[in-house]
Amino acid sequence: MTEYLAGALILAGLLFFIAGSIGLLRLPDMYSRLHALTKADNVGLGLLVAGLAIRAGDPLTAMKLVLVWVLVLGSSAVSAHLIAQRARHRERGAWNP
Amino acid sequence: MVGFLLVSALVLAISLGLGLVRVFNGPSTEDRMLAAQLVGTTGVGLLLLFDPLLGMPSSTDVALVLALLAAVSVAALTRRETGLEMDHD
Amino acid sequence: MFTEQVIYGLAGIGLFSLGLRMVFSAGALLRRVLAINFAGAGLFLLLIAVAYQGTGAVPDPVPHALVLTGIVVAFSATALALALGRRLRELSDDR
Amino acid sequence: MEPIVWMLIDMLLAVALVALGWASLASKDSRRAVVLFIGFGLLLALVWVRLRAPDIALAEAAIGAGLTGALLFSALGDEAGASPAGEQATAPTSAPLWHGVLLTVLSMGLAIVLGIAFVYALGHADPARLADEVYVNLADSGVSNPVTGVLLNFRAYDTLLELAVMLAAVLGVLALGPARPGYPASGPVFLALTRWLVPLLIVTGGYLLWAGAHAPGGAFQAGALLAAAGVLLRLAGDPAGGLPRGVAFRGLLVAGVAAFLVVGLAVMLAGRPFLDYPVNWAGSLILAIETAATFGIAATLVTAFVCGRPEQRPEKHRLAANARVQPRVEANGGERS
Repeated sequence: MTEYLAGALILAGLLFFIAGSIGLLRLPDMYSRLHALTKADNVGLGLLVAGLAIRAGDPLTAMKLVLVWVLVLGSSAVSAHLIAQRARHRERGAWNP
Repeated sequence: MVGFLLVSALVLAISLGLGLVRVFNGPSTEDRMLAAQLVGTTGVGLLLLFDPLLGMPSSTDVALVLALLAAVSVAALTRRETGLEMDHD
Repeated sequence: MFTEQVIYGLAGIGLFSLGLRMVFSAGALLRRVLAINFAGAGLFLLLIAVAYQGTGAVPDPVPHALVLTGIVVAFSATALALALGRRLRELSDDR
Repeated sequence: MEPIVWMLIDMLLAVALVALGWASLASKDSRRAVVLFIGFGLLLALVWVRLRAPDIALAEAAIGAGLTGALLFSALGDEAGASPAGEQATAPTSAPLWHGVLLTVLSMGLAIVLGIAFVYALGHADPARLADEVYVNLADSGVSNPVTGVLLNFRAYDTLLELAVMLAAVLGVLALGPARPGYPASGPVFLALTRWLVPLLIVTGGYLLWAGAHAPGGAFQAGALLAAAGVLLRLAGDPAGGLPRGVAFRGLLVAGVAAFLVVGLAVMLAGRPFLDYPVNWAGSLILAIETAATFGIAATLVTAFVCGRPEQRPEKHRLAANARVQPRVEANGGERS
């Protein structure tokens, strides 16, 4: 039973990864690509981590996997912010609220 | 199950290859760096699959290090040293 | 002989020759520093492909140790090359 | 079925590696070249795991994919926004065409010869390998990770000299002039990430240092992670990147080489050859050397990124460093990039 659950989660994760990559290739401009893929690949990794954690069945490994996911979430959110800021800065000058 | 994981790894590798196309094509540096981020995340996923596939628990450690370092190069790209142009406000 | 060994070994040789070719080309300093790094990475890949003994066996740890220190030394050498380039630019700006 | 799927994955990764190298070296735009190099480092880390070299993969993930990218991007700043003019200023006058053609032919010939030699050598491998020596003697080395055993025991001379090479490189960097200017204090978003990542990097570095005795890890990987923490601190506004100043800085730089020499000479006092540890002591001595080397390597790598001595900083930067402790977002007009 857990095997199937893990498999289904991993499969769903793969779909998100593929969706992210296709979005990266197909979407028209940088901001929409940023919007789409920072969600897609993080959800994809989350589902993959969930599937692998269930499969491993060992709480220590599961915790390490979740830690990897949380780190990727944080880094990718900040990276997306920095990249969008740089692009905006280049296009319209410094931002002074 | 191992066969399923292996095919999953192939799918992730293909997804990674698709992401690389955007790294090649850009057009802007931001586009490339964004795509490199996706390649990094996909690479982390691939490493997590390598752990059970190759029987190497240290593969997850490598994924952890990649995740820890993911933001460093993006930050180095986007932050500018004082005294350089673009920094005068 | 394993398939992956051959694939990655040949890729390493390709990268090594490519990097070596570009080191000697007339280009910006940064490009040549990158070329040395690619050539080095290709050589590392070749070494580790030779050390590989298949999925079920332990590989030869001696090349692993060499490459491990090589990566760290390559970073330091890259930093030195870039610092030299920076100094060179400062000197030519002064003139 | 399984071997074919693995072969497809391997082919994909290998082709991507060569394509990234090619495209990076062929690009006119320096930023493109650097981003492609970062992608290359990421893929290489995967390949190291695939080839059962997790020790190298850890170092590559930290250095190849992270620190080198940061170093190259900071050097790009010198080229004034990497303008084409800056590129041409450093490029010598173009060589004659036959020059390039000859080089290409020569390097392709080299690749073919090496390729044939490689495949031939794989088919005629000598069954007696140095690796067997390592595994036979590993029990006496004080550690159970063979790579650490080679680095810190069987070939400790090599590692000592490699640390000396790193030290020489960074002394060269120090001799070449003042440090690069620091970065302005960062905005709240990046600062928040730094506050999370720096402690985690230190903890993970400590874990890898400790694990290095029996699992993949060790001084080089731990040092690279500590260095990444320093690089993050510098990017967030601390011009010294967490490095101390004065005597403490110099002490850290030479820590690895010094620990090696002290241990090597101490075992000589006990009547043994240089760096030939007594079996009972080997584990502790290796851990002691590795701990010192971790700090030494980290300091060396951060100094290479700072590109100079950390104490040389104008007053302006001191303010930025204070802002790190108490982020003054209003005073800085928000996040600046």
